[in-house]
Amino acid sequence: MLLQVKNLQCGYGALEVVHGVSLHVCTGEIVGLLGANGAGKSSLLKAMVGLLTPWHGRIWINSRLSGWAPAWRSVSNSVVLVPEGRQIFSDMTVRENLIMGGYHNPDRKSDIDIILDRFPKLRERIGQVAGTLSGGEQQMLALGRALMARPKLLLLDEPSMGLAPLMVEEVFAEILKLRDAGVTILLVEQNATATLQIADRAYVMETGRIILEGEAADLLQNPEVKRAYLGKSYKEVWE
Amino acid sequence: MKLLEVLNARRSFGGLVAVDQVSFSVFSGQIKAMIGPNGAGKTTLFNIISGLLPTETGKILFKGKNIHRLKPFQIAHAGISRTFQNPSLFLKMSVLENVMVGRHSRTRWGFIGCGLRFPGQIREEKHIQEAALEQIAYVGLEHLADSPAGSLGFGQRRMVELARALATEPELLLLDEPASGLNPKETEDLGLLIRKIRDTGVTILLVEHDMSLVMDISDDVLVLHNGSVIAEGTPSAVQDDQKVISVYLGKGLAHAAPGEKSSMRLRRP
Amino acid sequence: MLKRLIPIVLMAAVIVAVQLLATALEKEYCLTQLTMAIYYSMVVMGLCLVMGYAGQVSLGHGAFFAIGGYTSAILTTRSFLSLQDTWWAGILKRLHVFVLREDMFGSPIMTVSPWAAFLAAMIVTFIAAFLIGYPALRLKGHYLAMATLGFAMIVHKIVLGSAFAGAADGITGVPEWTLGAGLVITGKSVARVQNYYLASGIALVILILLGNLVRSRVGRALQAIHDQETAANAMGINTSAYKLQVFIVSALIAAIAGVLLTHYTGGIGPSESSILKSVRYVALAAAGGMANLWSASLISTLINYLSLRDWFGTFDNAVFGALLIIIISIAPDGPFKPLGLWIRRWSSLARVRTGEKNHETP
Amino acid sequence: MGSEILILQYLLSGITKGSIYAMVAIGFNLIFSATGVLNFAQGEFVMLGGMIAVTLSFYFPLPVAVAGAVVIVACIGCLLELLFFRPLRHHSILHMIIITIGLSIVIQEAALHIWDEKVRSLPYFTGNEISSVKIYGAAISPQVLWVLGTITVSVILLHIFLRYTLQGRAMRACSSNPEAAMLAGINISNMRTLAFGLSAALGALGGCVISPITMTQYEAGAPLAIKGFAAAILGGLGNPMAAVAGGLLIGIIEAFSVSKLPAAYNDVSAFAILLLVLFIRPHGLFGSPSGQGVREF
Amino acid sequence: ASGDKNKPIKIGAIFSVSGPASFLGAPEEKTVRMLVDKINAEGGVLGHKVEVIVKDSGGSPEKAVSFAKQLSEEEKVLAIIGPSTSGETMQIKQLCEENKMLLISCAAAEKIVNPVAKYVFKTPQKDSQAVTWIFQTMKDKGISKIAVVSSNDGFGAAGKGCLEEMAKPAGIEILANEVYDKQATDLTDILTKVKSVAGVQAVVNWSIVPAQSIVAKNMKQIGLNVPLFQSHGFGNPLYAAKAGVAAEGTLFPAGRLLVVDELPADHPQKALLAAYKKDYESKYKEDVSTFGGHAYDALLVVLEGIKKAGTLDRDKVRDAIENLKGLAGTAGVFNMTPEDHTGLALDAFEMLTVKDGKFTIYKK
Ligand SMILES: Nc1ncnc2c1ncn2[C@@H]1O[C@H](COP(=O)(O)OP(=O)(O)OP(=O)(O)O)[C@@H](O)[C@H]1O
Ligand SMILES: Nc1ncnc2c1ncn2[C@@H]1O[C@H](COP(=O)(O)OP(=O)(O)OP(=O)(O)O)[C@@H](O)[C@H]1O
Ligand SMILES: [Mg+2]
Ligand SMILES: [Mg+2]
Repeated sequence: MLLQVKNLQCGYGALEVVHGVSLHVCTGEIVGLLGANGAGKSSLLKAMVGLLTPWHGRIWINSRLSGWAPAWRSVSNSVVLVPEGRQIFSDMTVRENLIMGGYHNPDRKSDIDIILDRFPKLRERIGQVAGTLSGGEQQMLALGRALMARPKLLLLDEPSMGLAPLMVEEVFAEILKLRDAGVTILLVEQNATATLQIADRAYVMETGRIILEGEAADLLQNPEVKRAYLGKSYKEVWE
Repeated sequence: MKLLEVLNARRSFGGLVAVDQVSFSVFSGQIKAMIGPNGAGKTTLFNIISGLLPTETGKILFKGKNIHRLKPFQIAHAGISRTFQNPSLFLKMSVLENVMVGRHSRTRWGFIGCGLRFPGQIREEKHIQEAALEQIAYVGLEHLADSPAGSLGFGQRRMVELARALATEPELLLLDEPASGLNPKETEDLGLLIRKIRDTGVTILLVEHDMSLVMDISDDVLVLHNGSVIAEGTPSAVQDDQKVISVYLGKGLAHAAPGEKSSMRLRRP
Repeated sequence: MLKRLIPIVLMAAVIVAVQLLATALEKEYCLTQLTMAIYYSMVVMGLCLVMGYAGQVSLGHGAFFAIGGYTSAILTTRSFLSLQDTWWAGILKRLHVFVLREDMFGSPIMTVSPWAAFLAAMIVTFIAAFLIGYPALRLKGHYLAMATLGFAMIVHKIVLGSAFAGAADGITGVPEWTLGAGLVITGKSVARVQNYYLASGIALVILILLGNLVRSRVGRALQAIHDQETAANAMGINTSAYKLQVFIVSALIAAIAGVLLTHYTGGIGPSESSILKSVRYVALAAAGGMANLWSASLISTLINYLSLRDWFGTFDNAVFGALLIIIISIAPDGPFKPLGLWIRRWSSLARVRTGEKNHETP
Repeated sequence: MGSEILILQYLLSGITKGSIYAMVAIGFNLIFSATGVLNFAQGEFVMLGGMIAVTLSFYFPLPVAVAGAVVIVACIGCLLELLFFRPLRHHSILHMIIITIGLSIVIQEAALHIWDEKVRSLPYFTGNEISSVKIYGAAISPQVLWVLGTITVSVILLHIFLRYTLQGRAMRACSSNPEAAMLAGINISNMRTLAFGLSAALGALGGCVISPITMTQYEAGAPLAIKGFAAAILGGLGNPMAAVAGGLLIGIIEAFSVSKLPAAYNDVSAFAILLLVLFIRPHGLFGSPSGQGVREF
Repeated sequence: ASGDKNKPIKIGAIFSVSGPASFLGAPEEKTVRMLVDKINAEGGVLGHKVEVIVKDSGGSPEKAVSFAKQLSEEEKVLAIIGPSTSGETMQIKQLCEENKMLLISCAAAEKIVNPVAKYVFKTPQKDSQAVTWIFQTMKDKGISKIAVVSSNDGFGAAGKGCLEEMAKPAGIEILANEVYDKQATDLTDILTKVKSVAGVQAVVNWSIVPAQSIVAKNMKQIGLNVPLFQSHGFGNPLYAAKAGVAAEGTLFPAGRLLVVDELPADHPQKALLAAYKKDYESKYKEDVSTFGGHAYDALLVVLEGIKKAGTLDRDKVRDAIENLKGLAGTAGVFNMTPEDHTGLALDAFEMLTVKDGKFTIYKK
């Protein structure tokens, strides 16, 4: 088991937003994490990498207890978070952003090329100051930067947000490829349909608690999930 | 009636032409969607219309008057309001205060009046608060009115932004990716809300990547690519346009209904 | 409404209590330094508005204090006796703009009256604040800080290098200022209590006005500018006009404090315009929590008071620096905020505890 | 004295002053690049460097004294960061700046009580009080050449460090977006310590080389910090070369303003020009509009 | 009338022990503390112990005002000595006059005692006398065209005014007149300007700040090889030391404290100066300077006044001080009159020069 979380509670100031969550991710899996706005998904991910100190509960990564280490440690455990809202280094160039992603990676030079091959759009903008990229470009950069660290466990917080449909498709394809390349992925997404299609398992969170979990395919058929998260495809609406 | 008319707008950054001779119009009472790949120049165009960036050529006509030399706040006064792609709420203020700021352009007391608390100013303040609360209720966030905006989740912020924009009583509302960060169910609710807003007489120009929303609510779709318009028309016409499919829609996921076969190619063998 | 009145009434009560206590303990002389400290804290209040609410850092407020003080000092001490016979001096005399009086050594002089000088000081400050604020407020962050600091530097050097401002010696012999209704701003010990109430009264009025302002449409606009200037602009706020207006308002408050203190101490020296002074005001505003008018004015009154009473001797600056570090490290929002927060946290902690128990029995 | 020589002499005199400001400005820039904080205590590092070197020079030869001072002040810089900045959580940039103001005052007072109010200075590195190098008839103290040399070397090294080395880029990343830097695995606390140490060392080195020219006193730091700040801003924050250009420019403006205006106003002209430049170019001569110094606190 | 013998004589002192004028205030404070200890050890004055309350103004006038009020209204001191700078003194001159508080300033500017305020005295020599000495020496050397540079503090401004006023009558022409910042770190630009003016035969520098040594150095560095005259503010061996070889030959008027060894044994100041120098240097391990001497004199004047008046009544003490005659202090021999509240004659000065890094009396 690559990641295990038991009875985790955390929050901001005096406000608790995650009330005792337990979940696990096995090596080689894609695990989806769904939930409405403000359910506490992002907070949970932050706690896993140490950006948020857990108040209670435990986190094991690679069967080693963690969770109280500072956030910069998580990268050396090969756990990398792609945070919500991109968080790129906005006054550095695209190339420098990528280099920073590979801060702990001795092969960062050659890895940059691999990343640029994956995201040709970034190659076009390689010398541009990252803060001036379009929203979608920034999202790609954030993903590329995370990959530079050669993560074993990749925590993705809404990677498809703000991306054009074609790009969403590409990002999801990319996630699958990454899994094939041996990266384990915990995916937080609003695009529940697509998530459940590519994930092996999934959890559903509501107001700080896990309310459902199971095989992705099962959840896809679950009427409750369908009603609350899947909505209708636009084709359906149109026709 | 043409509410907004963009004529030959152009904007470049260094060597990059982000918006290139774009012309289009928005008619009163419409919901018009603007779509296009990442980096196509949609946000830049919004910035031009709302006065944050000057256009290098051409004109922006709002109700027949050229507004392209006006400052953003003057454009807000004229009746155009917007939301931002990255929600930019006033994070240190409460949700209520955020929306109250939206009333700014429709109120008038200045430094002296506010300092001395003239009776008229007190009355106005009360009106501002009532109107703001109404808007908050409209987007369904009454329970959060007093929480600081900085403590909201991403999706909630979008809603507050929408309420704030509505508080300016705009005639034209520009929405930059209002559904990003919302799940499909919430997106559907948003669609209903946008329709409701339109029904109160507000014209809406919308940038969105979520096709379910775009196809659901828009009357007219404009497709931008590399800064130029490549297609314009009804949603159904646009989604069958080969060019649009190839640069923007793709044919995989986006078209997929849940459980549909074509999407299963993504699954591991 | 009532909630707004509570701090005001409380403050007024404290002001009266301090005076009664000082008189009862026969330490009335303490009120002298307290009065001076209150005048200084008025600058901090204005700065709070600019920095805490509108988010514009000004390292130049000492200069506005000095502009106010110097303008009124120059006009009320320079003798225009040689102009006495011109027709317009006659008119001005009739209008009480010029007054005849005796200087320290008994020779007759004709100077501008304090009221007219005050008016002139306000006009000069307004012009200066406009001229520097208009272009400077396009700047942001460190660049704005530097521009205001540069302005303060220029004022300081002009004051130091100009004979009309008394160069390094400053100006002395500034007369008392009869406000009318028996009120006089003067450093004479007989009027000590009166002047203490005058100073605290004016300070309280400024506090109330600023308090009203920040809790209004204008205050929200300023905070919005602070948080997200672009968004504020797009919401219909004329950001540059607001920034300029708030800058001018706070400059005027600083200048008022300068005029008052100059009449109170009977003189002004170039150290009032020094960079150190300007930086000190900023630091005091920050120590008070920046966006917290009450606590900033209390803190700055207290610290200035202790310093003016030579509590720390040669360690005065060291203590100021140390206090600054401690306050900012421990209570960045001002020392009064944590108090409230602790109370709230205690109550919510209690709630969390009971919540915990609930979880353990699923 | 011919007018060309005169002009040259003013120029050299401007360079003398300017090099001093530039030396301080470089240190400003480094901490700024790493943390976004404008360190008001930078002048104090310069003062401490001079004071400690003078004290050490009673016991050791000059090079050892200078090296010793640089090391000690670097340690002080690190220590200050560890004691006063590391424990801070969720503090805004402005708060940190205010803390540096507090530190600057405290360090100054500490120096007053450790040493005293007297001026001190190191001996001239080459030559003595009256020796000068003649350039086309104009004269300049050889110590100025030492200062210029030190600046050149530091700037080149710094530029390479910040733009082309991993650690240097990481330093910039920390100021650009601390949370993201942390997620990339950068220990931002250590980076900040490093930045404080480095810029303290730079300041101290500056304090040593300028000490023979300017002399050192417990109060010498603050005026230097103001000019250094002005130089860094004039050049545009975030770029050590721009800082040097800014420093030299201010020095030269001051020198030439003396030739036309009463000398009492030379600061006035320097700052007036600084303001003008800022009003025309709100991010300094060479700064980028998206740079961090433009961001509000 | 001296009342309760246990009650000490309270004297207030306002010095800028720290801050930009600390090079004045610090030795002043040290001197006063030393002197008070000595006097009390010897039994005090009129049987009373002497208590000095020292306030550190940091050089700010507003603090000086606050402290002056504090000292007179709360501490009810008999007299105030200090402040160190003329700016601060001017700010409290009127205050002391109104409150009938005796003030013995340690600042030099002439306007402190001119016009005369009844309760205000000062101990440093007058600028005009220093200028007289300088111009006399220039005449002897055949110099008639000079440049003046001065610092932008009270001392510099007062001296500059004095030089300008007295030049014409003395037949001296000022060709260049520049003011520099008191915190200046380099002055080559100003001196270049001086050098560019044809015909300058000597430079007069008027300041008390450390920049005096910079003037000396920079003149030599840019090859401005004319005699350098300094004011009596150069009276601190440290400044000569900091200028090193550049200080050689500098001419300046000063009290005799710095050349006490050269004085004849029967000189009225010799014993006092020698004792002060010895005590100070052995107690504080630093060179004595004329600045500390001003505080010495101020305290001396007050105590002598008390002794002479035989009472602690302030007005009587004031009257006594106004009539002090032949009182030897560090700056010279004081002969106060109602018109002259400094009481030092031209002979309080001696023209000094720097030779081999040491101060010595200048001989033509
Ligand atoms: N910095 C913060 N300070 C205080 N409260 C916060 C902060 N960040 C988030 N919260 C609160 O924590 C709760 C959970 O937020 P979180 O961002 O984890 O939700 P989420 O599930 O990721 O939502 P979304 O889908 O909108 O991203 C929200 O109600 C929010 O109000
Ligand atoms: N300030 C700027 N400086 C340089 N380039 C810029 C700037 N702003 C935008 N660009 C570039 O202009 C192009 C258009 O950007 P814009 O933000 O308008 O795209 P968009 O259509 O909104 O994309 P998305 O859907 O990803 O948000 C992008 O390639 C972007 O990199
Ligand atoms: Mg989230
Ligand atoms: Mg966009």
